[in-house]
Amino acid sequence: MPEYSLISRIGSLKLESPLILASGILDENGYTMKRILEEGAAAVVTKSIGSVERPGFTPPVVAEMDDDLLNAIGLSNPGIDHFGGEIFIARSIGKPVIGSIFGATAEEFSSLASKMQSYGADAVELNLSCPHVKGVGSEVGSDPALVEEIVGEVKSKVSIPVFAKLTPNVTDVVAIAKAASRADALVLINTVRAIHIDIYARKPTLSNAYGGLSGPAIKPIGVRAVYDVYKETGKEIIGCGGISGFEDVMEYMMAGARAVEIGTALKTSGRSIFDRIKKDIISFMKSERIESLEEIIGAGVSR
Amino acid sequence: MPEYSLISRIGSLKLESPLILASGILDENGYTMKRILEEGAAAVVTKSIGSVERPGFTPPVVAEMDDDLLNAIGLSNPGIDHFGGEIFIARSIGKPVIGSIFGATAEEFSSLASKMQSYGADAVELNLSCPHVKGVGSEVGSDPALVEEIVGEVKSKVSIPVFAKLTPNVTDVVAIAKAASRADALVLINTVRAIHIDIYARKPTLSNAYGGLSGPAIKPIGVRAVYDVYKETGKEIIGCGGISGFEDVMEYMMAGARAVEIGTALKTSGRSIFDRIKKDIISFMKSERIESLEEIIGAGVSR
Amino acid sequence: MIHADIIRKEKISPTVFTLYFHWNATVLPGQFVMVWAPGTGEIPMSLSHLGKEKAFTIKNYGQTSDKLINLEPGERIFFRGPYGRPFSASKGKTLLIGGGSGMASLHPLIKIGSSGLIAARTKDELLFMDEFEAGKVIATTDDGSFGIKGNVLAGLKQLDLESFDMIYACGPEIMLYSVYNHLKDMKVDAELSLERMMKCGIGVCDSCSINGFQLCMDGPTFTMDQLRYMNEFGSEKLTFSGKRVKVP
Amino acid sequence: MIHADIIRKEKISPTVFTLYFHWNATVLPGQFVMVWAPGTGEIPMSLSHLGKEKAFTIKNYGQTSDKLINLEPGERIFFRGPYGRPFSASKGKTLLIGGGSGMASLHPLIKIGSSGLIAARTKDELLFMDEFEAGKVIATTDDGSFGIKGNVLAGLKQLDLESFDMIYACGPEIMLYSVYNHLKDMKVDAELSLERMMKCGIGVCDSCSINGFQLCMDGPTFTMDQLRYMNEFGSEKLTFSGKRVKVP
Ligand SMILES: Cc1cc2nc3c(=O)[nH]c(=O)nc-3n(C[C@H](O)[C@H](O)[C@H](O)COP(=O)(O)OP(=O)(O)OC[C@H]3O[C@@H](n4cnc5c(N)ncnc54)[C@H](O)[C@@H]3O)c2cc1C
Ligand SMILES: Cc1cc2nc3c(=O)[nH]c(=O)nc-3n(C[C@H](O)[C@H](O)[C@H](O)COP(=O)(O)OP(=O)(O)OC[C@H]3O[C@@H](n4cnc5c(N)ncnc54)[C@H](O)[C@@H]3O)c2cc1C
Ligand SMILES: Cc1cc2nc3c(=O)[nH]c(=O)nc-3n(C[C@H](O)[C@H](O)[C@H](O)COP(=O)(O)O)c2cc1C
Ligand SMILES: Cc1cc2nc3c(=O)[nH]c(=O)nc-3n(C[C@H](O)[C@H](O)[C@H](O)COP(=O)(O)O)c2cc1C
Ligand code: FES
Ligand code: FES
Repeated sequence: MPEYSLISRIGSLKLESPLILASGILDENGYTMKRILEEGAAAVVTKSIGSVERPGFTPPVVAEMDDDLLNAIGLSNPGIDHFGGEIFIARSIGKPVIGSIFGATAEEFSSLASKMQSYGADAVELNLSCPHVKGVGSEVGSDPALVEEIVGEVKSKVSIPVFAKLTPNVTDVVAIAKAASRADALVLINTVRAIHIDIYARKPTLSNAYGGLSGPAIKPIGVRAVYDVYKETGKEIIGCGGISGFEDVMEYMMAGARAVEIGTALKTSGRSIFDRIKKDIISFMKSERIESLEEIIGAGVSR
Repeated sequence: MPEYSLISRIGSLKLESPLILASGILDENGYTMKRILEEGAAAVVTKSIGSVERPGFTPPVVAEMDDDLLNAIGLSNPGIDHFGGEIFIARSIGKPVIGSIFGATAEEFSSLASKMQSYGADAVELNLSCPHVKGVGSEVGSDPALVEEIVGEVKSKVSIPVFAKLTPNVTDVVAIAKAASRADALVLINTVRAIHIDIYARKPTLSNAYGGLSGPAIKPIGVRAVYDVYKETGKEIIGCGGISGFEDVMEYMMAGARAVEIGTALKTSGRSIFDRIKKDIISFMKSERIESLEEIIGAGVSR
Repeated sequence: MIHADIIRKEKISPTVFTLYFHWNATVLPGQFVMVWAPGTGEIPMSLSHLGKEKAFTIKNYGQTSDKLINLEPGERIFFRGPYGRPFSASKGKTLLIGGGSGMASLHPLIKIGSSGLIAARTKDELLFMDEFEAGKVIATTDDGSFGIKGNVLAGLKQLDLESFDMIYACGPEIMLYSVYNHLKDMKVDAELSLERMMKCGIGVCDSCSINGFQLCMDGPTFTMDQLRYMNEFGSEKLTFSGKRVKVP
Repeated sequence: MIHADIIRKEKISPTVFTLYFHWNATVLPGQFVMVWAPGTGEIPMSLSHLGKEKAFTIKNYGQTSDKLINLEPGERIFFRGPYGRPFSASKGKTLLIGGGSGMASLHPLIKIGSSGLIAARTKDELLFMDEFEAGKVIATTDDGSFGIKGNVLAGLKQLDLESFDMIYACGPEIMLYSVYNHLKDMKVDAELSLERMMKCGIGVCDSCSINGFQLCMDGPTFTMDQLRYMNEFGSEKLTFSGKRVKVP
């Protein structure tokens, strides 16, 4: 009987499984990240950190819609200079911690990336895709020239792997992916721009009105983005969006992802989701006679 | 006690309620449209008709995902010259029939629109937004200059109201809406580009791989598009996407829609959905002391 | 999609095969599924066997059916469903009228005591004849190679139709329309299972509709009373592209 | 969001109001909801009354609480929940230790026979004192305007704490930390309801976390045994922006 190994590789990063905690969910406090790593995640991505402290938006910052979630946290963060301690706590267990950063210019991104590297982050993820904050996030991430400049600048400044997280809120995600091609891997997708109105209050539920939709609703959109970019660029991809079970992980991998990030499902399934999915993937590999996950990466893409 | 009237107006079209059957769902056969009008829809939009007969894609053309649906019917249609009979049958009950058309050029659209008018269609809806067919649909609908040309050309050729149906698969829906501003109303949104892979077949479920996502999953995306376009342009809007209950209709109207189109929910709720929602809207108007639906159009938009 | 492995395959005529598989679901006679041959197509298919072991009985008609009947035991089939309104259950004397592969959908209704009238172009295409009790089944063939020479009407004329408590029929529309016309002024209860183009199976695409009814949801079985109000029945239908044409 | 109309409003101190409403749901003592004042903000709030008539007891603290206490009967409130782990039910002799508006969350636990220790800055801020039986409740005020002058410790020292079967406490973290330290080597069962910044209430934003536990899901109530392993308790927490600061 073969050994079923879940070991995954993204750029030069080696992971014990393809399952990573997504940015922005339970990853502001170092102790929380540490606990999630202890309880089964192969790596965590920190929440997105900027150059200066930002309070983010006033609550309501989330609206639950069954298992889906609309959020406009507003990139609340303590500023990069106050985040080293959290990375230090999170890394104490010895698994990879990926530092997510956001900014408006190539210089800002590269300075943030250098600081993340100096804190010991094992990779850096460029958030080019937050859908609800003006001037950063998806406004940056829908401009191919700027994306190219940011990725190039960061790559020239740090030695740790660089992941570029892209937004689905564009006409042509492949064009943006090509612009980001110097990244070691692409992360697809961030949330989808959306609104919920409370009809009894006659007001948008989120204080910011606009938010980002996550959860099962966006899975087919994420799978499409991964499929598209894998087919057209062949780049290494981390899939993200609406994953809550092993089927979703397998689907993303067959669309071309080498690993995945899981966020919103933590809300419904709790931290045990990582261990549950790992077990289920192994059962699937057994019954489908898959010896290595490498076999299925992109296996569902018709060329 | 006030009379609760659901009468709605879009352009010069008067509707007994704001509830319209969306294009592509149960509207290929004239008898089906007639029956849906008899059973409660205020109007129907025909499936999108082109210049020549098109078989569309080979099944599987739909994939069910709980209450959501992924489809790539592929604009199958008999060609405009064979569609007059269906419109004739559908119109026999005396309610408005809106002819949906698709094409690649302004000339094609305007010739189709003229034929729809000659068949007696009460309005024409320009499908600028089908997400899964190359060369027509959303490829056309994401080019502002072409959108402007098509809408202008059609407006100059027909006297019936012209609705432009836009795609959410663009970076900036407001820019497209502005390009379409000569239309009497905008229809927002068509389906969202998506993929589903069957992990046991290791193949996309749809024969075309890419499809359009509809149903509850896309409602927050549709509401966002309506909100955005209403806020930025003030145009008359027909909301569409994921509507299955009166709450959804009220939400779209508070975001700025004057009427709505309902598609996928027919699958789960059947044709009785129109009558059920009408009853529920009236109860809501009573308990929320709304005398006319005009009061709530755009009421949830913060300016 | 549901998937299952083929456990057995039987050739029951030169062009018709039965594929057996395990599927733990309740399916009623007359219901159907959409069967997917990845890379080829997806087509509506009745279940000819409804026990713990289920089966499709498939006629080699074109691309997708051909792909399916060429699958071997151990290979995987994909389908979704069950869909549609089943034949209504009925006690008493029943007559099954099947034309061509329409017998597949009637097969689960064959019981001790059921009578059958099977119509086909030629002897080879008469399905499931030997599952009826001796003397309980008659056949018609267009070419006279077996049974009565002629179409279904020739068979109908030989039967005391009003003696049956329920008649179930399935086959090409032209045949069903003959059955309908022959029965419509008689005192008989009958349900006919129609065929139309089916793309979605779930009541959205409208390709299977007949006078506002969707075969995939409201049918494929209809009662005589329902058919009475359908002027498209036996007369017009839409093609794969949605073009209105005469029923052949 | 759930919505309800305010049916009654009571001023129970110069800065604290109780708003009553109907909500047909089971909420257990210690659980909370996120209350939304459209256009202003959304804040975590315990329910002080849990019968068919439910209520919030709200201290005027800042923007959102101010907006809420200025609502009048007939106006609408919005909230979502209930969230969080309730206090565990317990039989026997119970002591409730409340600081400031922390008494709101303990209020549903006041029963015949319960004892209370209420701590506040000044007399006016002592909540729900008269709901305890005479002789069963003691108070401390920082300014000595009522009861014992001093903080909660001064009160704790007056009680035979090991005589209680269960102690429930709720209030500012600094007070709870004193309570914890005072009790930690005693033979007593206690549950403390903590307060942290809460943005989501549903376990995603991490703003309410303490040593990897989310107050909104795993808390806000914690047992003495859980608190023993929390080095952030009484020591550090994250601000609204996520900056690590000392607990005041
Ligand atoms: C409710 C129902 C139950 C059926 N049960 C059986 C059965 O048990 N056994 C059996 O042998 N046949 C059955 N049929 C008929 C069977 O579906 C057709 O023979 C089959 O669709 C032919 O497809 P093909 O790809 O082999 O042929 P092709 O001619 O290659 O088909 C061309 C295209 O047309 C489509 N197509 C052709 N006919 C139909 C149709 N009737 N409905 C939908 N799409 C069609 C196919 O999807 C294909 O893409 C049933 C049909 C219906 C409606
Ligand atoms: C589980 C729990 C139960 C509570 N129950 C009660 C109760 O029953 N009665 C009562 O009076 N108070 C209660 N509180 C405290 C109450 O939530 C705060 O007083 C309130 O958040 C202050 O908000 P504000 O907008 O009025 O003040 P501001 O100072 O204007 O608040 C500024 C911002 O900070 C946020 N904020 C401030 N404090 C908190 C906090 N603790 N959590 C989350 N966000 C905060 C607000 O959302 C606001 O946007 C409870 C707190 C928690 C965690
Ligand atoms: C509450 C919340 C906060 C988020 N914050 C961030 C963030 O700071 N940076 C980022 O790149 N993505 C952020 N995201 C997006 C997620 O990382 C992820 O891309 C998205 O939620 C889709 O995955 P999911 O459906 O598994 O949640 C956030 C998502 C949620 C729900
Ligand atoms: C099966 C199917 C076919 C469709 N065909 C068309 C079409 O021909 N033309 C068009 O403009 N929209 C078409 N649509 C999109 C719908 O009209 C509608 O915009 C979309 O489904 C979102 O609404 P819903 O969630 O209520 O279904 C189709 C949708 C479905 C599900
Ligand atoms: S097959 Fe699509 S409506 Fe029946
Ligand atoms: S309040 Fe967001 S995790 Fe607890």
